Amino acid sequence: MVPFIQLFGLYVIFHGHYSPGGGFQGGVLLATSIIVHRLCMGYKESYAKFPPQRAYMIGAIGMFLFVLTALTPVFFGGAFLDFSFLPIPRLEPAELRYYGILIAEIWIGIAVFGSLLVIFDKLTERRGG
Amino acid sequence: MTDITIHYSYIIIIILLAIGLYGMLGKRNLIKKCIGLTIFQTAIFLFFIEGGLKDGGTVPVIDPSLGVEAINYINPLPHVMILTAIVVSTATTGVAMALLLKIYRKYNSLEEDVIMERMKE
Amino acid sequence: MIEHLPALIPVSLILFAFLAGFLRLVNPRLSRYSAILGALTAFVFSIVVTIDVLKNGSISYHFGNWPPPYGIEFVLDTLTCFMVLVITGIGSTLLMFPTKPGFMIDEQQQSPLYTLVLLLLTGLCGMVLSGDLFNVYVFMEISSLTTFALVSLGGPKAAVASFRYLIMASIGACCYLLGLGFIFFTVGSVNMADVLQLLPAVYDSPSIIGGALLMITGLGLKMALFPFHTWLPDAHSYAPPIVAALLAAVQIETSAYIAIRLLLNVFTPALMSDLLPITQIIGWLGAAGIIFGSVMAIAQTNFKRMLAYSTVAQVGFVTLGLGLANPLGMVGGILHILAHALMKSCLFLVAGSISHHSGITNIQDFQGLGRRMPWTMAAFTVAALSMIGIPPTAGFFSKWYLLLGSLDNNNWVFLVVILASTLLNAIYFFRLIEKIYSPGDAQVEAGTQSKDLPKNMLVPIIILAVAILLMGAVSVWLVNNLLMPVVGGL
Amino acid sequence: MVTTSYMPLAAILISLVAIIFIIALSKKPNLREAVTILAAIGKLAIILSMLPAVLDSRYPALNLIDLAPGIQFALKVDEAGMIFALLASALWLVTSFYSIGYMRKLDEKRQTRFYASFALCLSSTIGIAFSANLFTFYIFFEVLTIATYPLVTHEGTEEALKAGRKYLAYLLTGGVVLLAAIVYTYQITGTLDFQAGGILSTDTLPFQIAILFSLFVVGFGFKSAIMPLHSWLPSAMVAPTPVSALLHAVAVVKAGVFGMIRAVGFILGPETINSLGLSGILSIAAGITIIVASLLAFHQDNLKLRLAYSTIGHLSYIILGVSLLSQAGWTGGVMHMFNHGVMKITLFLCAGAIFVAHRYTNISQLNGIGRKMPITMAAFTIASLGLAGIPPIAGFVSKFLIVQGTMDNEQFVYAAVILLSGLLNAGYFFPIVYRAFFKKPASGGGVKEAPYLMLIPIVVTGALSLLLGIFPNAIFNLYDLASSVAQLVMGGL
Repeated sequence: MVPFIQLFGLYVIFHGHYSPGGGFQGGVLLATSIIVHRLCMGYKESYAKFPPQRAYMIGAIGMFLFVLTALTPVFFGGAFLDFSFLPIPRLEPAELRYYGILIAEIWIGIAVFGSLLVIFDKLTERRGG
Repeated sequence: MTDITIHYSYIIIIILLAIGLYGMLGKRNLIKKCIGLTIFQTAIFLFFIEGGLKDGGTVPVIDPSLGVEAINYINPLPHVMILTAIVVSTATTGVAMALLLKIYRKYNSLEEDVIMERMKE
Repeated sequence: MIEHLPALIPVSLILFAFLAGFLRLVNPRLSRYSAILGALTAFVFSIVVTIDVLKNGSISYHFGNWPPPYGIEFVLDTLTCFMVLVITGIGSTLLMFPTKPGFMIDEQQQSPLYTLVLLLLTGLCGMVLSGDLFNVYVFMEISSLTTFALVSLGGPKAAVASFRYLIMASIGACCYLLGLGFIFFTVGSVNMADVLQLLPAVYDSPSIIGGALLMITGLGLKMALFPFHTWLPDAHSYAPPIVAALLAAVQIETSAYIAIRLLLNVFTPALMSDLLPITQIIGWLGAAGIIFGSVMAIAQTNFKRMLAYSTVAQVGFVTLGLGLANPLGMVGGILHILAHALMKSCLFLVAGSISHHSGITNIQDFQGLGRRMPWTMAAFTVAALSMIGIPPTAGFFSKWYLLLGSLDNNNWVFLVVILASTLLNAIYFFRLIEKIYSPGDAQVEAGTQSKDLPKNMLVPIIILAVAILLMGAVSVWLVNNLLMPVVGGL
Repeated sequence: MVTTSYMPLAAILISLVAIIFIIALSKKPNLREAVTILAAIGKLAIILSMLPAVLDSRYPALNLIDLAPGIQFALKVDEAGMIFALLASALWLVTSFYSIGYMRKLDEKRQTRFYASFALCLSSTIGIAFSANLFTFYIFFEVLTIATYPLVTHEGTEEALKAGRKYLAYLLTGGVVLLAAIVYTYQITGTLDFQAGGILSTDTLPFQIAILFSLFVVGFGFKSAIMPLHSWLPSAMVAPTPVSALLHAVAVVKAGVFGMIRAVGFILGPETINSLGLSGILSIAAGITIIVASLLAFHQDNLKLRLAYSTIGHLSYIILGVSLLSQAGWTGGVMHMFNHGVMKITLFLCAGAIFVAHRYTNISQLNGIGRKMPITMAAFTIASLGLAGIPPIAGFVSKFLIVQGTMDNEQFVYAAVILLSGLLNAGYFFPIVYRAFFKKPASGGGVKEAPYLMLIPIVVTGALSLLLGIFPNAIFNLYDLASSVAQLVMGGL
């Protein structure tokens, strides 16, 4: 059941612009897929498949890359989130914006996925601490 | 009183706000305070969504049949704002939960007055 | 590259926040330096932007090139530059204060302190820069979330205080959002400049007044204005010193700045005062806050709680300036933000170093500290004098403008309140100075030769103390170029 | 006519620089003392160098930076400022010699802090003398209050701390009231610069002038110890003698009176005050203070307390002279500021010498002290005669002028007050002199004077008060300065 949720999550991320959804919702769906996996499979096996440490990494990298992609147009003269100045040559501005936002959405999705998972793991930690 | 029915949604929002506020301030248990907070926030989101409604408008995604005039689409802007507000409220609840965890580990109780005495020593 | 600077200030902070986060896993020392570097780059950026704004007027920076009413917009006029300079400047000085983990915060493993601090600075810069009301809300939430986490670093007691702070601040933020909703649905746009034009046409409708009131109360909660200040003393006294300094100096003031920005740009005072005397109410609340805060501060025995209560009083000053709603009063209020930021951060750092150095937090046993920690106590005296408002220091100048402002309004009560607060501050600060420099018991005399703080703890404190002294001369330049053009229009 | 020169700034900075050296050399006492003396000589030299310029009214002035829109941190040396500066710097030189002897003899602890705050007080006093507008005046005024605090609480005993607390409470409230006055003047007139004859334009409403006048009088009243606001002065006597000598006879208290002169003469202006008859109130207050203070001085057994009350009395002399709004009254008042400073400091120095040599503090113990300390008691007698207004000594000159001032305006009541107080002064000083010379000393032993370092200053001040009595225009040609101040201010009337 888990892979299906993940697939649906990815679909939501990719078709965010003109259908309801987008980076944030997609990320939440992905996170829920892992959480569902955690709940039903128990911790030992689920941690093996998807250790919390990796979730933390994914969250951080996702956010970092999002900021970087948003920054790239700045180096090429555009405004902060203005993807029409992306370096890909042959596409005109409108399409460029489309792809730019798509890339940004992906990174947001991953970032949200990672961070929500971290929240869940932190709350359910076993050891005292 | 006639137009009370039109504004029924406002009344619900006000009730929710009252519940949320009471939950946050009235209740002793910290978890109940968090629940009160979330109710309060959702009430506000409802207000925003309700504000953007137009009777007869469809989902704000352009489909060729309906053409482009704004009249038959509901106003998308509040929805977008609420999207961010939801992100914020989840983050706040996340932080609140982490705090509660820490308090619970130290004072192993979530009743505010119990914690207060334990804090005294 | 220059015209992108407004966006780069918060973004550079975010980048360095992540950098500090990664480096923390590698080696703690590196993460501290990267944090300081981050804050300093932001500071340099803000200086460049200020020069740019001074030369050719205010910049408005559209995100993603969408024109204002739709896209998010950063508006930078001279007042914003003043605030950004204050935030990044104070932030970088405070970051220099070394908090070796486990040294002031009882966190066993590495505490993500630096990432959180940088994120807080991002939130604050965003709040100040953004010209869009909803954007202010988003950045406000970012900064308050990081504040909850930072306050809770100070151990279990701080966690309880931070939770109470969370509840109050979230109510505040939601009120702000609700008020925003009211305004948005009547006016149709959220951008500040837009709302300014659209408002007069429709300003007598109840929803506008309701919206404005809600937004002001929301901000009041955030900046611990008099009736809503209950969370402040616990939050500030349990938090670790560098956090308390940062909170008191910058976080509180930014929400006060947003209230000023609202009054100035969105609901012009003329509209406010005749419909619903919001400015008068705020002014009176501020005055009450001053008296209440100072009196409570006198009653405290714990040093940090005393400082927390005096913060409540100082916020009262800023709101008083706001309540006067005339150019001089406003300038006084804003100048007080800078003065208070300098003074309070220096005092909190001194408090932190005392509690670390000799474990004293209670005022009674401040005996003869002057002998043991001469330099720290010298800085403390400078900051204390400036809090009281003795001329050469910064505190005096903001009081000077506030006094002039209140006289322009022939508001004698405010005048008396400000003067009375000078005396009240004098009482609870001289009580300390007297103890510090009096020899008292012989043990202090003979026992300890003056081993002062390690170098890297002293540097930020001294910088702040010197800044307090210098601010007097600089204040005129600040007022004429940065504040007057914006505030003058009232 | 104003000439820009950096002299006034140099006069202020010289002692600030000295502070740094004093702190640096805290381990080596002799070097540290040398620095204080050098700074004192330097300051006196700078001020004297400006004297000729001021005499033919070429005032050296200097605008440093502007502190607020329309207000600069400006210095200007005029006659009144010159008199006060001369007084403060000359007596600082004398007292620094004296305090070296005093401190060494009683081996007080924390001497570095003592000298550093002493130098800071002096630089702020000179600052007060030379400030060109009320804003700069207020800055130095507050710095003076803060700088004198460590001196008052030098002993560190509980009693000293209580005195310090009282001292601060009074003077800070005074400062706050003064700030209200300054802000109000700025709001009414838009400028704070001192101009002889006052800056209040004629169209200011009478009630505004009344409020302003009362704020100024109360604000300065604290510092110049007018009757109801005086009680911090006697309690501050707990400080070591050099402190009470210089500060409470010269610097702090005179700053208050100097402020009063500035306010009455240069801000409110004689015409406006006279038009509302306010000067009457001020002179009544001064008259009452003179009488009551002299009466209180009668039954003070402690020598320093008696001197403190006599200081309160004599300060009101100056205020009375100023409030008479007549040419002679002003000259007398301003001159009395100088003469009283010189005479009172001699008395304080003698009191300190007696304390150092024999540990006597109360008058009852002074039987036959004249035989033991002939030189000190001789100077004491000269100074007390002067204070009582006996001809050959300085006090007489200024008292005579003030009486003449009262005659000009036909206020005979005040003439009677001054003459009566002359008698009262005699009343509480002569018993001491009589007891010193004509009573048999309780314990035997030959002549036992205070150390030389303390004796020379006493002799110098005694001689100075005598000299000024005979030719008032002697070294500092005091008379010309005072009369030109009076001429300037009272020009209109």
